[in-house]
Amino acid sequence: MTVAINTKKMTLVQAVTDGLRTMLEEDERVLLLGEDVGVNGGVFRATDGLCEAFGEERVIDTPLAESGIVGTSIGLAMNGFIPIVEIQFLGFIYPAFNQIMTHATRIRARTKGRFTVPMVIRAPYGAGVRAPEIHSDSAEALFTHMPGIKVVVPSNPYDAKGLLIASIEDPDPVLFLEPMKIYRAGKGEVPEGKYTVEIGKGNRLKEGEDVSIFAWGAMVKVAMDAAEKMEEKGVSCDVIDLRTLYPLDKDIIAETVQKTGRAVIVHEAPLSGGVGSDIVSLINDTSFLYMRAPIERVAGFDTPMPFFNLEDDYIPDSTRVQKAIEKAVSF
Amino acid sequence: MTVAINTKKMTLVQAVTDGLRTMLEEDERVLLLGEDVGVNGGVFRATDGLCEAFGEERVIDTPLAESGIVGTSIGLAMNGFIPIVEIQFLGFIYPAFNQIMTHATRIRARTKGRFTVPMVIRAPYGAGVRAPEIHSDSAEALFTHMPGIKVVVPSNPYDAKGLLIASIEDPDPVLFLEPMKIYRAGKGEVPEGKYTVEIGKGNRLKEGEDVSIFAWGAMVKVAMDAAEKMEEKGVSCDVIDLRTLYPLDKDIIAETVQKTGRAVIVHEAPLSGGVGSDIVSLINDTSFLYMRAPIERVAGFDTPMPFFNLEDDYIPDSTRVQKAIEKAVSF
Amino acid sequence: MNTSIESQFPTYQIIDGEGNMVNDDYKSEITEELARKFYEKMIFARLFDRKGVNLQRQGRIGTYVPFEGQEAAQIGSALALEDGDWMFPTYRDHGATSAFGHSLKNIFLYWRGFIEGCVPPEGKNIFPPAVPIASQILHATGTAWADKKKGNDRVSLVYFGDGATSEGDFHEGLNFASVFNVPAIFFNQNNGFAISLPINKQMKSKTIAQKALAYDIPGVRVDGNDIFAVYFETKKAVDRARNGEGPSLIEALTWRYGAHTTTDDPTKYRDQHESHERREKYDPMTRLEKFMQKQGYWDEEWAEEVQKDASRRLDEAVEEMEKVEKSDEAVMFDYVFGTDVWPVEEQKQAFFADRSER
Amino acid sequence: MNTSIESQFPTYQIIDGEGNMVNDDYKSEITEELARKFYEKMIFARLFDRKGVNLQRQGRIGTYVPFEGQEAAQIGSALALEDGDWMFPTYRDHGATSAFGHSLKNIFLYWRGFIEGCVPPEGKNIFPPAVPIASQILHATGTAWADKKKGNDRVSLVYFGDGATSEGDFHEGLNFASVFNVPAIFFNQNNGFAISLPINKQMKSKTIAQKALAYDIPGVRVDGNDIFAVYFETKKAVDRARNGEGPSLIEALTWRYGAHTTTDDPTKYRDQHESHERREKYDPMTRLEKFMQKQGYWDEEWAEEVQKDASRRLDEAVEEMEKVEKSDEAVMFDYVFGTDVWPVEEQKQAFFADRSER
Ligand SMILES: Cc1ncc(C[n+]2csc(CCOP(=O)(O)OP(=O)(O)O)c2C)c(N)n1
Ligand SMILES: Cc1ncc(C[n+]2csc(CCOP(=O)(O)OP(=O)(O)O)c2C)c(N)n1
Ligand SMILES: [Mg+2]
Ligand SMILES: [Mg+2]
Repeated sequence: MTVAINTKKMTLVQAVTDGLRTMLEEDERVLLLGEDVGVNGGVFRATDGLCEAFGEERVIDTPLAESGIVGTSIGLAMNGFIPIVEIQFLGFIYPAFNQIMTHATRIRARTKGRFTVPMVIRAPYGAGVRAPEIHSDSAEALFTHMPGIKVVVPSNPYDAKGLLIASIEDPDPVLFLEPMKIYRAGKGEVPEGKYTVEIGKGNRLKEGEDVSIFAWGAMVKVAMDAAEKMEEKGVSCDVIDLRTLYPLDKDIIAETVQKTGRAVIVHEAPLSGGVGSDIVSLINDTSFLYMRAPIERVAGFDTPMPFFNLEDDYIPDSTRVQKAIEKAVSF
Repeated sequence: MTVAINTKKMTLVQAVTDGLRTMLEEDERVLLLGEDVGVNGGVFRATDGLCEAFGEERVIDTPLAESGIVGTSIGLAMNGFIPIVEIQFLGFIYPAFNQIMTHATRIRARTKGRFTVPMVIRAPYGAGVRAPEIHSDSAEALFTHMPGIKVVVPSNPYDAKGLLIASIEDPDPVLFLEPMKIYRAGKGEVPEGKYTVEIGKGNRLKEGEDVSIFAWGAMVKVAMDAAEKMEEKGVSCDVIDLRTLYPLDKDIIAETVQKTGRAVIVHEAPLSGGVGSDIVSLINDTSFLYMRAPIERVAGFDTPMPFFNLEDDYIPDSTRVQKAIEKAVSF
Repeated sequence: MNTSIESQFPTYQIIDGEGNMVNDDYKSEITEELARKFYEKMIFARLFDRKGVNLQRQGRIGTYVPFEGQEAAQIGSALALEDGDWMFPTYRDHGATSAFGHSLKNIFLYWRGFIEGCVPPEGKNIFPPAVPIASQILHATGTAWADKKKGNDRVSLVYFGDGATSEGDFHEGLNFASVFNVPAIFFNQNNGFAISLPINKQMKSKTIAQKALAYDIPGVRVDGNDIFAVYFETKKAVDRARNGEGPSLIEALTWRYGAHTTTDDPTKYRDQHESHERREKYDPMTRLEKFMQKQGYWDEEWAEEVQKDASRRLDEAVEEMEKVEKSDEAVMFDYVFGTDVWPVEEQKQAFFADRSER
Repeated sequence: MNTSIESQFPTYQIIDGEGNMVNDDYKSEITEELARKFYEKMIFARLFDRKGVNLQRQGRIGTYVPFEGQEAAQIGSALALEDGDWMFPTYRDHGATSAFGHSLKNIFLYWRGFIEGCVPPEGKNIFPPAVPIASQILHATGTAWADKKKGNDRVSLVYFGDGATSEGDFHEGLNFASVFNVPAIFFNQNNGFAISLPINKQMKSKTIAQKALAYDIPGVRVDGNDIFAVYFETKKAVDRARNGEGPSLIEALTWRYGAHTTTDDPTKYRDQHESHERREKYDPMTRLEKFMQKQGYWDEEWAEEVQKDASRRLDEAVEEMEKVEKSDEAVMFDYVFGTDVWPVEEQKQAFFADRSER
């Protein structure tokens, strides 16, 4: 049986808006909260039109206080609502760190499930839009080390909507990171209405035999570009968009490296302590005997994200990834 | 030429006090700040007697506000002082996360060195003293992923004083983690006066051939115990106390695993995203061809530190480490 | 102008230290029945607290946080709530939580290191004790906001200490509550110390109540050792909240006689003499007794009965608590997520495999 | 009692919208020389700002944050400081920083994405623009505290907006400053909006000045478009701080005519009509001009000269800025630590090795 599903072409940020709208319609417990998310529709327009459509009781402009936003949303979540919180840029999540680390993520565990915090924290993240300082942080690894929260990063419009809806329906806190560099980098087909993309599952974007490439968010495009260039040189790449950073898709990671015996991981965050190291560990745990070369990590540097005239020097680019692939295959 | 150095037997926490006292005497720019560090001498007595000795202008009881303590200390540091901040327990550092992540660690980089933040943040950390919730967190990996700060963890009185003094003399922020489980677990010889232990250097505690064991803080004892038990079974262990978690001692890590071809890493923090993964990555980067078995990580679980009746179940113990060693050597 | 701000926040009192009724605001509502109810709950709380300290001394529980001296503040405010309302205690508020219907066994289990200490009886909206200071103020603002959105008349009351007012979350919570006009009661127990820090080093303002001015919400100061003052002022705030008139800040002046926790030594930072004096002059129990005696409400036999009953219930709770030897280790893993998450599942399996081999 | 709290904080004004002196408090100090100095700095700031907006439109710099309308608040306060004092600006305070001696080239470079934008000229204690809202309030408290400890008479002045008052750091900063009685001036530019959020959704209190009551420090409200009011009230606070009398909070009522940043569209959230009206009625430049005219201080030729000079200096700065094509990539690595740290060094080497191969 085939079901006709209507789709629309939209950008990643439009897909986010569409996902929010779908769930605001679907479930009256859903609330949006954040700075400038209401009348203004968000600084990236991710909540454009939603306040008009659903009213100020459901799409809420809050005072400028991240701990306040997350902390009060914890209360809302414990008492019957599903708050979707927007942190204006991921670099402004740090004032809310205590509320996330000691409460949002622990309340279920602390109370044997008596109180729970179904909540999504959305935040644009990463560099590449010539933004001022602190606006371009890639801090996902701070949250993958935090028990009790899932971390999700879409790389295209379809996944953005499907993963967002899955995150809203998840019974626990989910950090939903939106790569702002690709917010409007082309459109993709997005189904109307409600659908989900499963949290915790990676996505094979390209089938290949020689080397496995792992990326997420805005780095997926960079990885794909490098893979295509390397194909021209006769290197066949298996490209995995991880999509969820906690829990990682262990199966797809093991499966691909056991096939290729080689791996390159690409991320924008600083190398040390990055999610890349966790992937290396998983490969070590699952596939030691299969590996034919050291795993290459292409990442940001152990430095703060530089001022934007240097951001292109900081962000991994296709050339760096190609070199890493070459290194891996020529080991 | 030999120099006679007077030493005294003291506990780890006494060594911390001694280090603080030494530097308060040595350098009038040094200040201590924190909750209950003054008249009360700190909840663990780490600052005992210092307020009496150096006065309230130098050993300062602050209001109960971690962001306030770190944030104002940044100002003090930029304007000529060397603040040593005590966070009462590492689990209470999160309210100060924004000040550490976006300011303390970035001010040198942001201003090309025009302003700097020589500052030490001390915090008791880890489980094992039957403390209430949140008091037993091991959150070191949140800071090893933060460009601009060093992370230091002593495991014995001698190192505690020497590393603390090195941290105070370091021109940049240092997070100095004090494993509270071993604050008073036996005494060691500690030289009088000023000496330093170099930041960034691990310490080989036991020489061995079959497997390398890495640990820090309170886990060093656990690792040593397991190593000794395994020696009895004929497995020879090279035990490394890493002492600094950022920057890791790459040389000693590479050197030992290239000798043994096997590694076991022990830490108390949750497995995923832990510093263990970074060590795995370093081994991958430096010693791929030497490894004869997958690296074993013995760590806390991906769960919040449980209530204390279960804390011994959470913390890696000698048996778990022994099993990991067996697994590594029998691979 | 600023210098006399505290004169706008006089300390509200109904019964003075000698048990005299110093104002008639609630005269008709102050009945023998009410006084007896207060007494029952307060003496229970006091005995509870002494039991807690003793259990710790005997090594039957871990660190314990005593509240003797703060019974009137806790009981008076707790009794102003109704079932279905939300309570957010600190680690020092077992007087309040037990009066509001928490399980005694579970409260003791908290200090014995068991997660069950965080779980209130079904139907009771009592949050686990807040450990990170002031963080719970935001949660209470959130639950109050939720109830407002649902259109019911539940309120949320949150406890916090004088030290907690220095944290950013105190500020953000009161501002959110004020802006969204939520039914929250911010109940401050000003016991003069945050561990070793006296209040005059915590803040320069002479009152905590005046901090309400920053948010344009009502702020009052009450004698926290006068259970009538506490009860009726809290009730007023609760009623206002129920009627959609928004949040309030209440500062209850009180004192802890004991240590900050059982691991703390108060002689290091405060003159214990003052504690003794305060007990003599202002003790909330003594004051209530004196008042009842003066009003002819006092009945020695009844009081003994009440105390006996309290002791019996406490002994039972302790017995129940001590039956709990060890948690099932599975609780470490089973409540991290509401769904299966493989690293947690895998670690759980590895854990039990290891245990079964030992 | 709470309801009239704002009446205790009237808006202080010296020159009204028509350029009339409405009070004589500082009559003798208001000289032609002072008025001219103000005019020079303010017109410079306005031209600076328009240059910034234009450069952004032409793609010669990135996002820019305009402040037109806030010149009196920024210049009046900045001129109350002395060399050696500390200034902590937000991203909107180039008027203040340039008046206080920052390098024009560097300020422009900030918006062109260069780290040099954070580096003030040698000897100028100007901190980089604070991006995380309110966080800089604590730094200013800290530098002020340091100067107090050193026993010198330097003060620290920190700028922040109406929105910033909601953050916990605002609260913690003012409390620390109050408790340790440090020479800090908390200078709030209340421009009525935090991006799109109007102040009545940011807080329920009618003034920001009244928040000083929570900390028992002086709080005043000034007409932020009246440079005389701003200057003399700031000077008063600065003098108090220098004399060891502690911190103050100043609320300067002002308005930004333009967008929040050049990427923002204010018509989405506010009636631009109000901006036009405000410009007509309250513009700080026009007001100063009118005042000077009424006092006979105005000289058309002089004013033209001043503007020409300003334009020339701005053009020079822009030219200088545009000479800077790209940072040396080494700056990414070289200032993370003051010592060699191998991962950074190794990454730097790998970076340049890669670059040299391209
Ligand atoms: C964020 C945070 N910082 C520090 C602590 C350690 N601590 C526990 S209780 C306490 C003092 C609290 O004082 P107060 O708010 O007056 O409450 P009281 O204990 O007097 O009831 C401190 C500093 C903590 N629990 N949380
Ligand atoms: C911690 C933090 N949260 C959010 C932001 C995003 N942001 C930048 S400016 C701004 C509004 C600030 O308003 P206000 O304090 O009134 O200053 P103004 O821009 O009006 O000068 C916001 C929300 C930020 N920079 N930092
Ligand atoms: Mg207290
Ligand atoms: Mg504003």
